[in-house]
Amino acid sequence: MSYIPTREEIIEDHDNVVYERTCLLTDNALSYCPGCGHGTAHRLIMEVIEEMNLQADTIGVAPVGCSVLAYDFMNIDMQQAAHGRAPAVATGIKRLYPNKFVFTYQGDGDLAAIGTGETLHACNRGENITVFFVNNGIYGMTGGQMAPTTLPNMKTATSPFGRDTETMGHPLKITELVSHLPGTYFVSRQSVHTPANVRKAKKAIEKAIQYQKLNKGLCFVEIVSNCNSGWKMTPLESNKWMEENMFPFYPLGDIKVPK
Amino acid sequence: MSYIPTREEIIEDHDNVVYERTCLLTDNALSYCPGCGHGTAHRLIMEVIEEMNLQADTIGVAPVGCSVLAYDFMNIDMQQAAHGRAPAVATGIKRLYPNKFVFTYQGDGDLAAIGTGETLHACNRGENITVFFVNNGIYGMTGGQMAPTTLPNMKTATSPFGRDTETMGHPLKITELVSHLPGTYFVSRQSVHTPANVRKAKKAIEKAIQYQKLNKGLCFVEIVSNCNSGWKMTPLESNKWMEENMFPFYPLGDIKVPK
Amino acid sequence: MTEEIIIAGFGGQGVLSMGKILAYAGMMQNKEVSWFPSYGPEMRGGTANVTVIISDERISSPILNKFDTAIILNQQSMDKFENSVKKGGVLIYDPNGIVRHPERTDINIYTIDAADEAAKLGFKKVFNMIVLGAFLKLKPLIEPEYMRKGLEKSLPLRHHGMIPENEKAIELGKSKVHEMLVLS
Amino acid sequence: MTEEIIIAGFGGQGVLSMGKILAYAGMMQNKEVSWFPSYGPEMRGGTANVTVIISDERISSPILNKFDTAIILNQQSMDKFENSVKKGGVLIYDPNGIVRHPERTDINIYTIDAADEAAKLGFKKVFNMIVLGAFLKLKPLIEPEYMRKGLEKSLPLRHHGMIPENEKAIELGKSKVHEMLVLS
Amino acid sequence: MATVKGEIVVNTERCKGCELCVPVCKEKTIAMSGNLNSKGYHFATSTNDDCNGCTNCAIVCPDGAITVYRVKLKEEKIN
Amino acid sequence: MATVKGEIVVNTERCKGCELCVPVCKEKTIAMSGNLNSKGYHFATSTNDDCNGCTNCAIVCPDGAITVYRVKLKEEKIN
Amino acid sequence: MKDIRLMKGNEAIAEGVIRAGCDGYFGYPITPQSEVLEYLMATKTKERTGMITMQAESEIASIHMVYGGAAAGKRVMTSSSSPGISLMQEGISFMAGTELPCLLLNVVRGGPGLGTIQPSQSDYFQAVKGGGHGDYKMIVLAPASVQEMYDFAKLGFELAFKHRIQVMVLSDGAIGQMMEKVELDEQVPRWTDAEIVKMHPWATTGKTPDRERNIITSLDLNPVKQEIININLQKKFKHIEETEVRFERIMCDDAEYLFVAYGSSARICQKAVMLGRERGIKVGLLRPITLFPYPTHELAKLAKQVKGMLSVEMSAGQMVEDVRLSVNGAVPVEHYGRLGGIMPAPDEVLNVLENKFIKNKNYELHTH
Amino acid sequence: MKDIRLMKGNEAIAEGVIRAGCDGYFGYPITPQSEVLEYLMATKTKERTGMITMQAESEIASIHMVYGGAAAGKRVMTSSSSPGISLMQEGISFMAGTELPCLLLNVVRGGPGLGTIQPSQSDYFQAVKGGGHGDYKMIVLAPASVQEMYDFAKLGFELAFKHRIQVMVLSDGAIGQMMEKVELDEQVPRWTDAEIVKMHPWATTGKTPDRERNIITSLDLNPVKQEIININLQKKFKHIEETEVRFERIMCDDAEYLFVAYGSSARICQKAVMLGRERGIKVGLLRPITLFPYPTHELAKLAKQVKGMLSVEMSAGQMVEDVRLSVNGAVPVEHYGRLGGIMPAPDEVLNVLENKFIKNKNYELHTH
Ligand SMILES: Cc1ncc(C[n+]2csc(CCOP(=O)(O)OP(=O)(O)O)c2C)c(N)n1
Ligand SMILES: Cc1ncc(C[n+]2csc(CCOP(=O)(O)OP(=O)(O)O)c2C)c(N)n1
Ligand code: SF4
Ligand code: SF4
Ligand code: SF4
Ligand code: SF4
Ligand code: SF4
Ligand code: SF4
Ligand SMILES: [Mg+2]
Ligand SMILES: [Mg+2]
Repeated sequence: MSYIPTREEIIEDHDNVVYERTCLLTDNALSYCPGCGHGTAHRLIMEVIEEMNLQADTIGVAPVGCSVLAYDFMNIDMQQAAHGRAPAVATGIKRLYPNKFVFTYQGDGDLAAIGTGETLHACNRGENITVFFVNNGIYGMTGGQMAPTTLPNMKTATSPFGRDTETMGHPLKITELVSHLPGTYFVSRQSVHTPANVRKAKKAIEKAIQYQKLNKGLCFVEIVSNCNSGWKMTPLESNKWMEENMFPFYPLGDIKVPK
Repeated sequence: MSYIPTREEIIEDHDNVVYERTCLLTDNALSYCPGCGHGTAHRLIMEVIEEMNLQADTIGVAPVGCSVLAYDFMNIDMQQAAHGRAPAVATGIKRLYPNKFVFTYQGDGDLAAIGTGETLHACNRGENITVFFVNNGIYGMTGGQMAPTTLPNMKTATSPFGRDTETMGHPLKITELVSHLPGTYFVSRQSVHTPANVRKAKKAIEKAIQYQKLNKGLCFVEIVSNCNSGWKMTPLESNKWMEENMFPFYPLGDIKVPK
Repeated sequence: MTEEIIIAGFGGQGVLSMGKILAYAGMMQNKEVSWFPSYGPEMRGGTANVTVIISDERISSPILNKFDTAIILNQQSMDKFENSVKKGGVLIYDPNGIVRHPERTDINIYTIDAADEAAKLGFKKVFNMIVLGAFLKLKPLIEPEYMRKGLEKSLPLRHHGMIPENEKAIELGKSKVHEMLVLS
Repeated sequence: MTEEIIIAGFGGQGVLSMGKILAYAGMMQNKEVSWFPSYGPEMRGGTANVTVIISDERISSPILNKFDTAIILNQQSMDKFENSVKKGGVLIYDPNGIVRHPERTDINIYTIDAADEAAKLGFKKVFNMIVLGAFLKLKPLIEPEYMRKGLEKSLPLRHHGMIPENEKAIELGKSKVHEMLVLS
Repeated sequence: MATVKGEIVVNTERCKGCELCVPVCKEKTIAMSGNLNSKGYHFATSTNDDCNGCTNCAIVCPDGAITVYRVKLKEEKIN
Repeated sequence: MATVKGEIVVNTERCKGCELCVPVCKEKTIAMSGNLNSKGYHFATSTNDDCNGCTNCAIVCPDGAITVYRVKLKEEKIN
Repeated sequence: MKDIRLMKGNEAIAEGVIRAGCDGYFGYPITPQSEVLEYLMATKTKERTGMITMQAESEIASIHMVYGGAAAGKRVMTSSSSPGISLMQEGISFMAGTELPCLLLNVVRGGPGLGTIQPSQSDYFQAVKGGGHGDYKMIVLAPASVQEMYDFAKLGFELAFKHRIQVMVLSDGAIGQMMEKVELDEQVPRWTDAEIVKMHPWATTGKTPDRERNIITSLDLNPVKQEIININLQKKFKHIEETEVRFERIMCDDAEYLFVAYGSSARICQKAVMLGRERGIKVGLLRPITLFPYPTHELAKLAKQVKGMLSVEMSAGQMVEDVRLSVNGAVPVEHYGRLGGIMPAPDEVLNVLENKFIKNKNYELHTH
Repeated sequence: MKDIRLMKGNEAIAEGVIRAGCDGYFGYPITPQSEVLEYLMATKTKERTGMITMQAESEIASIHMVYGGAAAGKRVMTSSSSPGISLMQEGISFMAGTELPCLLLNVVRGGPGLGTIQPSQSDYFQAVKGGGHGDYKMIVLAPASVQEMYDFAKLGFELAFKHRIQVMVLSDGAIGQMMEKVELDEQVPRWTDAEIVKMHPWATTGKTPDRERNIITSLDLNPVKQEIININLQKKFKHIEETEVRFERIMCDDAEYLFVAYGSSARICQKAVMLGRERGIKVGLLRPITLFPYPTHELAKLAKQVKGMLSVEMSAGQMVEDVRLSVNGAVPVEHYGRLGGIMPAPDEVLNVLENKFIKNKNYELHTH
C-alpha cells in the first residue's frame, strides 16, 4: 500500500494541478446565470488561445446578447460590435490585419436574425475569421424572446403559446446553410454540457483556429447551449431538455470538414 | 391551292391576332436598354396575371435597380421598396391581405446583397408571396458594379480586373440556398432569351402564382438575364455569353418542386 | 395625502411585486398611484428597487430622490437609500444580513424580522408580505378590503388560492414591526 | 477672361468628352477650368449636357443658368438652352435634326454641319471634334499645342493613335462654321 | 406547303433595335430597317411573306413591340 | 485500488451553485453546501476522499470555479 | 363602468393600439420596450380583433413591413428603442417620401452606441430634425404618463391618417417601464378592406377597373417634378405647424421663470414647480406635447412674460435649440441635462433654475 | 513639378485618401458617388500602397467593417449617398460612442426616400445634429471644390485621429460629379503596425504582456459611469468647437448683406456676390467649411455689421437654424432653398437677397 497524501499536501503543491481556470479568463465573475453554457464556451476558447499562445495575436469581437460583456471576461483585446454586425466588424479587422487571429462570438439572435446578411456574406467571401455561434434557441439577454432557432411549439416571451411554424416560420438551421457556401472551410456543431462534449467542442475550436492560421477561409463552430433562465428551468433540467429536444433538431457533429 | 390573303387583310381583323402585348403592360416605353431581359420578364408576369384575371387582386413590389420603375410599366397597384427590402414590404402587405396576390420583383444586388436578410427570412417563414428574381450578375442600375452573383473573373466597374474569388468571394447561389429552407415551396431557375425559354419561364411563373393562391408558402423564380450594357456587349452577344458562361454556373430548371 | 415610498433589496426578494400589490391596492381604493422600477439585466441576481407613490392628487414626478418611507431589505440598499428618507420620514428594514445599521437620528426607524418570520412559517414566499404588513402598520393608507382587491388584481388567477396566506402574512407583519431605539 | 459654355445634345454624341477635352486643354494652358455634367440614368439614351468654364481667375459657380456660348446638338437642347445664352453671346448648333431653329436676335448664331461632315469623312466618331473646331474658331481660347496636350491627357493611351484624326476634324470644324443670317 | 399565313406588325416607336427578334425567326422574315425611329433606333421590320405567325419574334421581344397575326389557309386536299 | 488521488478546490465566491458539477462526478465527491456565499448562492463542495482528479467537474463548470489536483500514488507492486 | 387598469407604459400603448383598431404590428425585441411585442403576443390580437402581430427578423425588416402595410392603407406600427430606431432611418425617410401614415414608438434609452438601457431623451434631434436623409418631418408626440402612452396610440393613428404622415411617439425607458393607472376606452373597430378602398383612394389595394393603378413611390428622377413633390411636402408640414401644436401649461399664468420640458423630464419639472412655489419662486412649466410641430408661438408669447427659461432634458441639450429658436434672443434660455440614463431629481432642477436665474451664481452644470 | 490633374470630385477624394495613407476603404455602390469605389479598384490600391479596397454587401456592413478597422487603429473610411448614409446611423452612433476615428463621405442626393440622384444639401440635419441615437457630434467638413474634396481626405484623417472622432465630408452630387483642376501632394506613408501600436495605445491590436487588454465598447450599464462617459464626450465636442472652426470670408469686410452658404451653394453664392457687387450691392459670403463645429462666433460678429443674412441651401431650411442660433435675434435671417435636385442660379439667389432685404418686397419663396 502506498502513502496517501492529505488534501493539504496535495493542494499545496501547484505542480499537482491538473486543471485550473486559464489565465486568459479574467478574475471578473461571469455575468451569466448559474449553469449557463456561455461561461464554458468562453473558457474553452480562452484555453485554446492560451495553449496556442495566441493572446498577443488575437482580436475578438463580442456581440449584443448575453455575451455582450465577453470583453470583461476574456483577457484579450476585444471589440464590442453592434447587434448582428460582428462578422462585418471582424472582416474589417482581418482584412487589415491578415496575420492576427480574429474571431466573433455570437448568439442565435445576433447571428441568425438581425445579422443574417453579414453572416452569410462573410461566409460566402470566405473571410479568414472564426465564428463561434452559441445557439440557445432564444434571446437570452432581452428576457427570453423567440429566436430564429427557437424550436417548434417552444414557448418564449414572444411566442407565449409556443412557436407556431405556420406564422412564425421554422427554426433556421443557419449552420447547415452556411456549410453550403464555398467560402466556409470547417463547420461543426458542438455542445458543452457534459465532460465528453466539452472535450469534443474544444477539439473543434482548436481546429477552427488552426485553419484560420492556415488561411483556409471561414470556420464556423456552433455550440448548442442552454438558456435555463429563458427556458425557465434549472440548469440540470435545461441540459436534459436540450438533449431531448434541441439535439434531434440540431444534431451534434462536424457538418463540413476539409477534404 | 388556297387563297392567300394579303397583309392588309390579315392585320385588319383583330381576330387574327395570335400574339399581342398584354393590356397589363402600360403604353409607357420601357426604360430598359435595348435587348434587356427585364422587359420580357415584366411582360411574362403581366401576361400570367392577365390570363389568371388577377389584376384587381395583385399588389406588386418594385425594387431598387434597373426595374425600380416597374410601376411605370406594369398596369397594377405597386409599391416601390427601398433597396433590398422588397420581401419585408411584401410580407407586410400579405400578412394584412392574405387573399391578395403579392409579389416582389428584384435584381441580384437587391435580393442577394443588401437584401440577404430579408430574402432569407421571408423564405424561411414561408411567407405566401412570390419572388421574381432577375439575376444578371451585375448591378445594372448604378453602372455595372460587381454583384454577389458576378461570375469569377468577370470584369465590372468595381472588379475592373475581374472578380477575384480570393478577396471578393464566390458567386452566391442564393436560389439553391433558399431552396434548402422548409418555407420555400417551389423554386425554379429560368431564362427569357429564346422562345423556348420564354415559354418555360412562363410556365414557372404560372405555377408560382398558382401555389400562392393555394397558400403553399414562398415561391421563388429566378430569371437569369443579360445586362448587355453592364457586360458591354450587344444584346445578341450578351445572350450568347450568358448561355456559355452564366448557365453552366446557374443551371436552368426547377430546383425545388412540390412532392 | 401623498406617500412616496422606495422599496429596495435583492432581486428575488419580491421587491417589485410587493410594490405592485401596494400600487394595485391603492388604485382599488381610488387613489392615484405610480410604480417605477429599476429595470434591465442588472436585475439578474443584482439589486432591485421600486418607487411607489400613492396620492390623492395627480402624481407629478414618479422619479424621486427623497422619500417619505424607505423599505430596505439588504445592505447595498441601506447604503444607497438611508439618506434619501425625508426628515421625519420612516425607514423600515429587515436586520437579517444588515452589517451597518442605519444611523440617522432625524427619521423614524423600524425593524421587521421578516426573513426569520417567513422561515419560521416554513414559507419563504410570504417574506415580502410580512414586510408589507410592517409598512401598513406604520402607514395605514390602504384599508384591508382594498388590500385584498389589490392582491386579487395583481396575482395571476392560478395564485388566488394563496391570497389568505398572504393576508395572514400581512397581519403577521403588522404585529411584528418594532421601533428601533435611537441612541443619541 | 472667363468663358462659360454649355454643350448639350443626345447621349452618344460625345458631348461629355468634348467638354472634357476642352477642359483638359484649358488646364494644360494653365487656366482655371470646371466641367459639370448632367449625370445619372437619365443619360441612358436621353439627353446629356455639360457646363464648361475656362477662366483666368478662380471659378466661382460651376453651375450657371446663363452662358457665353451654347453648343447645341439636338432639338430638345435647343428648346432648353436657347434662352440661356447671354445677350451678345454665341450659339453654335448643328442644324441636322433641328426642327425649330433659334430665333433670338440679340445673340450671334452660327451653324456647323458636323454630322454631315463626319458622315462624309466616313468617320462618325469625330463628329464632336468638328463641333469643337467650330467653337474654337469663334472663341480661340486655346492654342493648338494645348489642344493637342488636352487630347493626350483626356484620351486613354490606346486611343492616342487617333489624335491626328481628331486634330484634322477640329481644323475641319474651324473651316466649316458659318454665321446664320439673322432676319430681323 | 404552308397551311397558315402569318404577319407581324412592329410598333416602330417601341422597338429599340435590339435585334433579338431577328435570329429567332425561322422564316428569316425580320430584318432591321435602315431608318431610325424618333429615339434614334433602327427598328425591326418584316421583309418577306414567309411569316407563319409562330410568335417567336414577339415572345422574345423585350419591348413588346411585335404583334403577330395568323390565318389558317383553306387548303385543298390533295390525295 | 486507486493509483491516483485527486482533490478539488472550489472557488466558493465564483461558484453560482448551478449543480452541473455534481452528476458528472463518478466518485460522488461533490455536493452543494448548505451555506451561502456572499452573492447568496449555495456553493459546491467536496464531500469525500474519493476524488480521482478526473477533472470532469472542472471542465463542465461554467464559472471556472474548480481547480483540480492530482497525485500519483506510489504503489507497492503486489504479485 | 370605466375600465381602469394599472399598467406599464409599454403595455398601455400596446393595449391602446389594439383598441385604436390597429391592423398590424411588426417589431423586434429590444430593452426597454420589448413588453409592447410581448403584450400583443400574449393578448392574442389575431383572435381579439384580427390584428396581426409579428416578430420580424430585424428593425429594418420591421419598418419595411410597416411600409408595405401602410402603403396598402392599413393602420400599422412598429416600436423599438434608440439603436433600433437608428436602423430604421432609411425606412422612415422612405415613408416620409411616400407620405405613408404609420405609428412609430421610440422608448428612448441612453446612447450613443449600445449605451445603456436606462431612460434618456437624447434622440430628440433624430426624431424632430430628421435622422434620415432629405427634408422631412414627422409628427412627434411626447407622452408624460402611462395614460398618454395609451391615449397617443389612438391620437397617433388619427393624425397619421389625417395628414398622411408618420407619427412618432417619443417616449423613454421611464415612461415605458413605470406603472400607472390607465383609463381605457372602447374598442375602435378595425377598418374593413372595403372601407379602406373608400377612405384611402391612394392605397395599393389592387387595381380595379374603376380607377387608375395606384403607385407608392418616393422616386422621381426629374428634378422639376421632384421639387414640386418636395414643395408639397413642405406645405403639408407648414399646415401641420399651423394646426396641430399641442402643449400643456402648468402654473404659467403668473410665472416669472419657466421650465420647458417634455416626457418624463416634464413630470420631474412639474414636481419642481410645486417645490418652487413652496419656496416662493413664481415658476411655471411649459410642456410641449407635440415636439413637431413645436409650440414656438406659445414660447414666444411666454418670452415676453418670463425672465428666463430652463430647458430640462435628459440629454446634452437638444430641445433647447428649439426653445432658443422660438424666443429668438428675447429672453435668456439655459439648458440642464443629465446623461447616460440618469434622471434628474425635482429639487435638483429647481436648484439649477434658482442658481442660473435668481441667485445668478455661476452654477456649475453637470453636462459641461 | 506639381502634379496637377483634372478630376471629378469623387475621384479626387479617392486619390486623396490613398495619398493620405488610408489603410482601408469599405463601401457599397450608389449614385452619385460610385466613382469613389470604382477609382480605388481601378487604381489597384493594394499594389500601390497596400491599402485594402473592398466592396461590402451593404452600407451597414461597410460601416461596421470601418468600425472594426478603426477600432484596431487603422485609417479607414466609407462613402455613400443619402439613403446609404441613413442606413449607417446606428453604426455611426456606435463609432461616436466608442470614439473611433474614421472618414465618412456623403455625396448628398435629393430625398426623402429614393428621391433623386441629383445634388442636394438636405442631409445637413442628419450630419450636424446627429441622425443616429444619443448625444454625439461628428466633425463635418463641407468641400466647395474638387480641390477641397481632395484636401479634406488628408485633413479629415488628421482631425479624426487628433480627436478620436468621426469626420464626415458632406459633399453633394454636384461637387462629386464635376471636374476641376486638382493639385496633388506627396504620398503620406501608411502607418506600420508597430507605429499604430505606439501612436494609438487604445487600439485593439492584440494584447501584449506589457499592457492591459484593450476594449472598444460603447456599453456601460451603470448609469453613473455612462454619464461620465457622456460628459467626457461633451467636453471633447466643446474643445473641438473651441479649436477647429473653419470658414471662408468672401467680401465680408464691408458687407451690408451676407450670404451664408456651404458646399456647392457657396460656389453659387460666390458668383452671386460678384454679380451683386456689379449691381452695387455690398454683399458678402460667409462660407462655413466646418459645419460642426459651426462658425457661430464669426456669424455673431458679422451680425453686428450686416443688415440681413440669407442662408442659401439646397434644402428646405436646415443650416438656417444654426445661423439663427448664432445671431440670436440680432439681425434678420432668411432662408432660400431649392429642392429635389434643383440647384439655384447665381442671379436667382441674388434676386432673393435683394427682394428680401433691399427692395423689401414680399418675395415669394420657392419653397414655401
Ligand atoms: C439594433 C438592436 N436591436 C435589438 C437589440 C436588443 N437585443 C439585445 S441582445 C438581443 C438578442 C440576444 O439574443 P442572442 O443573440 O440569441 O444572444 P443570447 O442572449 O441568447 O446569448 C437583442 C434583440 C439591440 N441591442 N440592438
Ligand atoms: C440603400 C441603397 N444603397 C445603394 C443604392 C444604389 N443602388 C441602386 S440600384 C443598385 C443595385 C442594382 O443592382 P441589381 O439589384 O442587380 O438590379 P439591376 O439593375 O441589375 O437589375 C444599387 C446598389 C440605393 N439606391 N440604395
Ligand atoms: S439569460 Fe440565458 S443565455 Fe443569458 S446568461 Fe442567463 S441562461 Fe445564459
Ligand atoms: S443596365 Fe443592364 S439591367 Fe439595366 S436596363 Fe440596361 S441592360 Fe438591362
Ligand atoms: S411570327 Fe414567327 S415567322 Fe413570323 S416573323 Fe415572327 S418569328 Fe418570324
Ligand atoms: S426584339 Fe423587339 S425591340 Fe428588339 S429589334 Fe425586335 S422588335 Fe425591336
Ligand atoms: S475531479 Fe473528477 S473525481 Fe474529482 S471531484 Fe471532480 S469529477 Fe469528481
Ligand atoms: S459547476 Fe461550478 S458553478 Fe456550478 S455548482 Fe459546480 S462549482 Fe459551482
Ligand atoms: Mg440566444
Ligand atoms: Mg443585377
